[in-house]
Amino acid sequence: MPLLLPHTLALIALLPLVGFLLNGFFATALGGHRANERVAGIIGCAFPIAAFALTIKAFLDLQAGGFAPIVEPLYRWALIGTSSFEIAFYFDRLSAIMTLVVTGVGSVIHIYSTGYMHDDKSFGRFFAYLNLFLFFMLLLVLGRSMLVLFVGWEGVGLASYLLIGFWFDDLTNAKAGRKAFITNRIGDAGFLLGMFLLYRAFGTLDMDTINGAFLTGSGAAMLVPASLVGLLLFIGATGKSAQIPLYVWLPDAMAGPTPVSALIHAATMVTAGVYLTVRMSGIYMMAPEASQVIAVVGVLTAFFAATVALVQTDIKKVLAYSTVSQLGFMFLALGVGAYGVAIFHVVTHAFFKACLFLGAGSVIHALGGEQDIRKMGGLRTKIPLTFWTFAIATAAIAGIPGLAGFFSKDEILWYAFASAKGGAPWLWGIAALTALMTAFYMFRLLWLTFMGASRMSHEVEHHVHESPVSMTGVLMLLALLSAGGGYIGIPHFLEAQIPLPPVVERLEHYEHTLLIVSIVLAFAGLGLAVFMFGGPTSRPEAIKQGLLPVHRLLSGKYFVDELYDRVIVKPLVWFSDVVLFRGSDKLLDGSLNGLASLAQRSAGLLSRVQSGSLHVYALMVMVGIVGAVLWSWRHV
Amino acid sequence: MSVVALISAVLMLVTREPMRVALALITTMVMLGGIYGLLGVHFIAAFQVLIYVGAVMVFMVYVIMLLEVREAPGNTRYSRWLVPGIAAFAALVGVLGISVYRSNAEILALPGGGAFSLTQFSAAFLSQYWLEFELTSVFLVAAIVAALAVIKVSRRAHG
Amino acid sequence: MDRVSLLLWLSGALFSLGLLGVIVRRNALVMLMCMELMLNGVNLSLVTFSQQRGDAAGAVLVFLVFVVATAEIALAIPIVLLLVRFKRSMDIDRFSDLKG
Amino acid sequence: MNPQDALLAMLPEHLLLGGMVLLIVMGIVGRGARSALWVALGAVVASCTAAFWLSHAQFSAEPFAGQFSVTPAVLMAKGALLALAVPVLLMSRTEFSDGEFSILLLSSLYGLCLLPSSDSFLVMFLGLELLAMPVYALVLLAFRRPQSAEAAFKYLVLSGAASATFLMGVSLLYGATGSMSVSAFGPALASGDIMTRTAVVLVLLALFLKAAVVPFHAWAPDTYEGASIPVTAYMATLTKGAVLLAAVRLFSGVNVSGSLAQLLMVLPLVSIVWGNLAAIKQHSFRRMIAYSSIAHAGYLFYAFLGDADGRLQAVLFYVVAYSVTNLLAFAVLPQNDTDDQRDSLDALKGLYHRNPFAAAMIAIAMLSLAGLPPFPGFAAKFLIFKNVVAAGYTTYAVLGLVGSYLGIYFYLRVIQLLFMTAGEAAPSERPAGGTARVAGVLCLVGTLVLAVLPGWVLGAL
Amino acid sequence: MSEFTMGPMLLNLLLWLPMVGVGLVLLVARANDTRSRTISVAIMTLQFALATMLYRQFDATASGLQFATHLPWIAQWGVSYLIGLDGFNILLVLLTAFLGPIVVLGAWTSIKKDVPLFHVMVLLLQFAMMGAFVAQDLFLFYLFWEAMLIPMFLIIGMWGGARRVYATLKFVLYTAFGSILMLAAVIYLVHSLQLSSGVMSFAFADLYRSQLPLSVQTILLGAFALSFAIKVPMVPLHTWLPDAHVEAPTAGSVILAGVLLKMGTYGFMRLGFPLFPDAARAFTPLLMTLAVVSIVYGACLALVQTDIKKIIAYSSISHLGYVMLGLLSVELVGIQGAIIQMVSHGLVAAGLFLLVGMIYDRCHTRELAAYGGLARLLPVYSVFFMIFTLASVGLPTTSGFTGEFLALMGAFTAAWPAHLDGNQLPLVLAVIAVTGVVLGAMYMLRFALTFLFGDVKAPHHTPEHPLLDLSVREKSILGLLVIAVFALGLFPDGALQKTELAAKTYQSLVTTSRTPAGSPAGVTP
Repeated sequence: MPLLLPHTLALIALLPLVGFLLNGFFATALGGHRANERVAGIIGCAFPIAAFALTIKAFLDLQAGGFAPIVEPLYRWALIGTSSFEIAFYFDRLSAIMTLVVTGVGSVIHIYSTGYMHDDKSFGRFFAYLNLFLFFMLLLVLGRSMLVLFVGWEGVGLASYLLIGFWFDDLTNAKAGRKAFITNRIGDAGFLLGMFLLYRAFGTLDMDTINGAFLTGSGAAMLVPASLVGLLLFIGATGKSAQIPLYVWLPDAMAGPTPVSALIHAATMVTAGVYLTVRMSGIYMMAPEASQVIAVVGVLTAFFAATVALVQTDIKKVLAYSTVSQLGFMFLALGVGAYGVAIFHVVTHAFFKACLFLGAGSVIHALGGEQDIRKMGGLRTKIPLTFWTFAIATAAIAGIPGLAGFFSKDEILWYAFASAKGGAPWLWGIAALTALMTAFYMFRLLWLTFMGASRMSHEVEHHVHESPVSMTGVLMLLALLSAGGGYIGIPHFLEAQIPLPPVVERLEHYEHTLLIVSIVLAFAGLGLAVFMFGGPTSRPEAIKQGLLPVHRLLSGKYFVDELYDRVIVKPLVWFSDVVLFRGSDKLLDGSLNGLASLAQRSAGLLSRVQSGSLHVYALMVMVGIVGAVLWSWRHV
Repeated sequence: MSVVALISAVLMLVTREPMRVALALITTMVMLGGIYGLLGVHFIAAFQVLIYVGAVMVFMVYVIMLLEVREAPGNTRYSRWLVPGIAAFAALVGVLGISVYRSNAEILALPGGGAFSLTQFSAAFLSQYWLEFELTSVFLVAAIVAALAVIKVSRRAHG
Repeated sequence: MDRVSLLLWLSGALFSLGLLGVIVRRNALVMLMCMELMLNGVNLSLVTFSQQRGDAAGAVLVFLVFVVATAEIALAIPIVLLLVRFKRSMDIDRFSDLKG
Repeated sequence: MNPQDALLAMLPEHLLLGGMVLLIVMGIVGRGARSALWVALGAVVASCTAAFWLSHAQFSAEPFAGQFSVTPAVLMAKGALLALAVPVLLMSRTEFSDGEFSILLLSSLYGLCLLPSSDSFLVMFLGLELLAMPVYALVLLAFRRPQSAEAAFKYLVLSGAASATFLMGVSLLYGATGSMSVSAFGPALASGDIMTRTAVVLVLLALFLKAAVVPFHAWAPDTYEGASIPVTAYMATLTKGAVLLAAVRLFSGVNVSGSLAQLLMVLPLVSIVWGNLAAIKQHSFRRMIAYSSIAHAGYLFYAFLGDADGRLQAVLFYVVAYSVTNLLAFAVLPQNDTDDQRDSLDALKGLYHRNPFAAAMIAIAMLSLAGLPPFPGFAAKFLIFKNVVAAGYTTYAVLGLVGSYLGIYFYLRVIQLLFMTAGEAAPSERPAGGTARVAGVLCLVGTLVLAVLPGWVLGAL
Repeated sequence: MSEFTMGPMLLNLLLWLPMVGVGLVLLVARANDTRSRTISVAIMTLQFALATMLYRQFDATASGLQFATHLPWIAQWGVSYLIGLDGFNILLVLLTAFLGPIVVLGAWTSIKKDVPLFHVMVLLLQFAMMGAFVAQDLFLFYLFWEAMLIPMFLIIGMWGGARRVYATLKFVLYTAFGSILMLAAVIYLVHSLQLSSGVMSFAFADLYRSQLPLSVQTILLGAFALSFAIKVPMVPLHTWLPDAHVEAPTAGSVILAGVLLKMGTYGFMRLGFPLFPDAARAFTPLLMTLAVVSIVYGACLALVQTDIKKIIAYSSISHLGYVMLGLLSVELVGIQGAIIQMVSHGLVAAGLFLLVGMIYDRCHTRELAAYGGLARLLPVYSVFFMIFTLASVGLPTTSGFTGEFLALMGAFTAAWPAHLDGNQLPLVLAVIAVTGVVLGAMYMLRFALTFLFGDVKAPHHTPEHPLLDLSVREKSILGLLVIAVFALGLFPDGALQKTELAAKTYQSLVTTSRTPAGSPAGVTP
């Protein structure tokens, strides 16, 4: 590979880090005054864009090399006994796609942010964090060894923690960030165990080696049950990618600035779990049970999240739950062995969900911070650019034919139905129903926000204005991608590396029927939404009254947060505080003090014996003599 | 004779007036002197009578007369520890007695009577034990100095 | 019971009586005399043995005891005088300031 | 018995005696109460050097057959103890102006010297009496408070009882073995005869009484508190050491076993625990030291469980280490007008801020007495318990160590008073007198030597 | 090879330098605060320079002692002045020397009374700790081990908080109890070595050859383990730690957490397990359980503390549990992880205690509830705080990750085969230990949340007299620590290579049975 710089991949990862350091230094040293907002913005955007450029170059190198994986060792982290932990980067078709998405979408969102975060008092800090996130995300997707991947894995968690709590003066934001971090940590614990298990078996953490070993079924791979490893890693994935039961942090994560939601909690970070599973597909191919679990969890997540999204009134919350739902789809695909398809959906989802979030951001920006869709409406005319891009993205996610979402989602449904590796009609059934709901709630969102009459208060309405070009431009670009992204044949691109699962023969002829069905479902959803929200407002109210308990359950998000709080958090704190701290700890301490006071008391006793009376002393002597002599006779 | 010694010794503890106690002690000592005499070590008996009765007890008696301290009337004779004391005393006597009685040292079986004369004694004393003789003198010197010191102190305390 | 044992009994008894005296009598002078009694008891046994043995060592020790006893009395008497001077009493129970 | 031997063998004693005589003459001539101290000091130093020199010259002789003999080891022991007497004399300067103190101290030292080299009970008896008798007077001598008389009386009566017990034992032993020689004691230990057994025990208990081992310790706290600083120092260190040397002399060459060994385990163990516990609540410094000395008597008698050949070394090393640090504490103790103030622990509150040197010295002394490394007290304890373990009494070694743990608290309490408690000086408080401070420095040097070069010291002993 | 002839001299210099400092302070700075500060910081820095020099010269490939000095000291007992460096102590020596100047600088302004004495004590403590690490002779080790108590006793007792006397007495009496039993064990061990082999020696190397029946090993290890477990401290012997930490002055806490606690784990690694391998194997289930209990227990308690110093104190208990876990795994990875975790905890806990001390100097309260929104008020302070928090949570790229990751990995790799053999306990424990990672995040982030975020709230902070952010001095010492933390997190390899041989030695010592032939425990499972 003559064109390859010695350390292109390292450079890709490190450029954002430089950006972070520079911005971080300025932000803390100079307190991030407006004066250097320009500087911060330029620094913040330049490095990601450069990274994107380099990625393209690396991709060309990869192509030039006939898509032979590029391995780029950096340095040895540790050598213990015979097993060495290398810091090395690995660039193949999969990581190429992910890197492109991350740097590409990342860059545009940076640009968007310069407009969105304008006049924020810690502008510099924001870009520092954003760059930090990119750095870790790139480590995650470029790492060769699970160690590097894990570094990125936890790193993005940190970045998301910092960014969710970015406006930390409001404690709820900080709390949301903490929730995200800790929930992720729970997943990471599983991830760690999986990693240890693999290390135990192979003495290394290089993922290509491990995959190969599992695929060829070589000796070491037999030491550990693939399903166990698969499940442990999947626990990690559920944390990062917001699957049942660990999805609870994602909706709260919306507390962060909207670009963050777009970049981290829609486009890139949350798909890390999917990436991990695909990366480790070697294991999952050997672990049908684990795959089954993944499929089920995925489809259930998709379904439940969609149901919750039906009734949300916060624009970002709707998008958040839809993200969870879409991630569910991806895991469904993974579960049935359609890894390429999952990645395909990752990409398309990155495009349209980013577009949706940024659009939402633009709306919020326009309304000066308002997020409640019940207080919106009729924005179509006021901010047309935002509207049109938003509409396209909505159509895409709803699966309107021809748009990006349509292709990827349709393939998922198809493999859920027909894959020889765990595909099943009932999976398809739930997934299809979910697709219907997706279309419905997305168009509901679109209608309530942009269509109909305005429900805004006057002064808000007065200030409404279209966002600056830095934002709208990005929106248009993303809208374009969400429209055309579906024509990139990612599954087939990846097939060379990760084959798609075979299809059960007797089901093959259903393919077109299902295609029709899913198209019908998409339009059904659209129609339903228009029917309900296009007409008089009394109509949704009536239905709501009709299904009140259901509505309460859904708007209460099945009360999962409350459940966790009651069942896990509160008991833990109570146990620590009452049982351990006030209980055993005090007990241990008390017993010691008891001994001490015992010594004190005995001291008092002894000094009372020393009564000062000569008689007593003499008596003691006499008794002592008698006793001693008698004792000494014992062996006579 | 030994019986008398014992009784008068007991009397020592029973009588209240220090003077009477002194007298009882003197009796005991004289009796012991007698015993020594019977045992045939006459010079020890002589020492006993001369030094103890002659010197020590006279001194003692003199002191008693010197300070005619009126003891508070009533039962101030015994300390609170009379009963345990007596118990321990009984035990001690028993212990010592048994250790003599149950012992099988040949000496107790010896006929004895191998009494030795003053000449033997003094010969031994001045040949074999003359170190002790010297040391005794040192000891007495020290004792005198000590006594003087104490008296000096009591004078200082007085004035 | 032969003579030696008897005398040893006696000496033991005198010794113990002396100690008992220290325990039960409250008069300082009486205590001193009781100490003398102890020493006398010891002397008795010493004399007995040395007479039994027919060798002078015991007697010499007795002699030393005389000397020591005398000296001790010579030293003890002034101390007692001192005590009496403070508390106008020879009752040893009054002298228990040092304790604890 | 050639006179030259007699002269050399008893050279230390002779020098002490010479000092006494000289002092008495000066006393009679009635001049030089000032210089009395220096004369005594000269005598002690001279006899100490003599002892060291003789022991260095490997001198050993038996001038009085069966009565008195010296060996290099014994001479070394004498020398060491005499050396310890130097600081005592130095610190006495502030308390005693007149000559009696010196004379009495010298005579007591004379008795001390007799003990380790006595071959017959007669000499040992005289030694014990000569050791103790002047101390009765000394207790009274610095007559600061009426309690001194009481203290002296208690000491006199109980140690009189001790002498009587000792004699009783001796006489029974004499009856059983027909010999007054100390060497008869060793075999008697093993004898099955009940009278012998009683005799041995009585002798042992008499030593316990003199060394203040529970339950024969009761005189010590009262007497120490009633006495004056230098005398307490003397009693706590040298007298105890001398008694222990006498015990070593008695047990020389014998490994104890059977019920005797049990006595030697149990009573010392009890006194370790007793002393360390009772010391916790004291308010008088001297009384606290008394209890600590009771505990230390316990450790010292532990040494008798060990093998015979290492015993003298262990005991002597312990006595030296313990005495040096003890004297260190006494030497730097600040002066006060009333004895109570000088003696009370409360007077030590916040001493560090008034007199850092004294505070530091006392702290070092306390830590060493507590047996915490790197101070000499630790090495000494280590040696003793090492011997005990080597003799196979591991359990008792552990118990003894745990007992010594109980002691740590009250030593630390003193340090806490010195450094961590706020307190203001009594109006009359003055730093210790010049000579006393010299004594302190001497002891400090000794402490450091023992701490840094224990190997060298052990080699010398 | 001149440096290898120089080496021993350098090591001795390194060890005795603090005593020189003590002498200097006593001579020229008895009454001069600033001068005493300067002297001790100069001495400490010099010592650190020496330590780094030795670290660089240390030959990772050479087995056995390096820069060793061996002089007979108490020949009668076979005690010798034997010091030297090897993989066991090299990192800890470096850590101790590194923290030295940081401690002094950290206490620059916060110690106001009796400054010279304070520095004397700190120097003495430094001497004792350094000695305990470099000692290669059991007697010498015990000497230093005990000698550490005294300066610490005074540091807490004289410059501590309100209940300082109680805390310091508790600390000393608690630790002294362990040491007493250890002393008994030492005596017995040496004695039995002499009986069996005729060698009268306290040198570790000789003691490693001692042959003892399992029963004896068990008792002796019990004594040693008690003493070490108190120092570590392992639950349930930990109750002295919170009090000591809370009452100690900042410098005291830093030394305590930074170095003193490592003594316990170092003791286990250097003496406890290698001296009595068979008993160690017998103890492993118990100790491993205790280690995991400590991890969880400490974390849970840290979760509910309202005193900011106590949070860190309990977190120490939790973190040292990982060290024990790694040591007990007897897997190379685990051992190496344990060593790194020791150093890492030294750095992180030191940093956190310094930070807490700095805020305490400004606001004079340790109540967590009294604070809030410091990130807005003291940005630089908060950045440092965040970094150390994350290091304590064990976030990758920080030293905390390296330690925890390797230690846990060791525990797990050791547990898996046991699980396959049907012994589930190690696996269960390893899994529980991993959950400690979550708990760690919970309590530290709770701390950070209330401390840094939300509405601005700080005692003694008024608009006209706002709290001052970190001074240059504070920034620089924290900066040093941060550099070390990241260095150990990103490039642990160098350090690991230095300790590799020691870890292997430990492994072989612990895994080979040393019961005298014929005794039942002779066969190793």
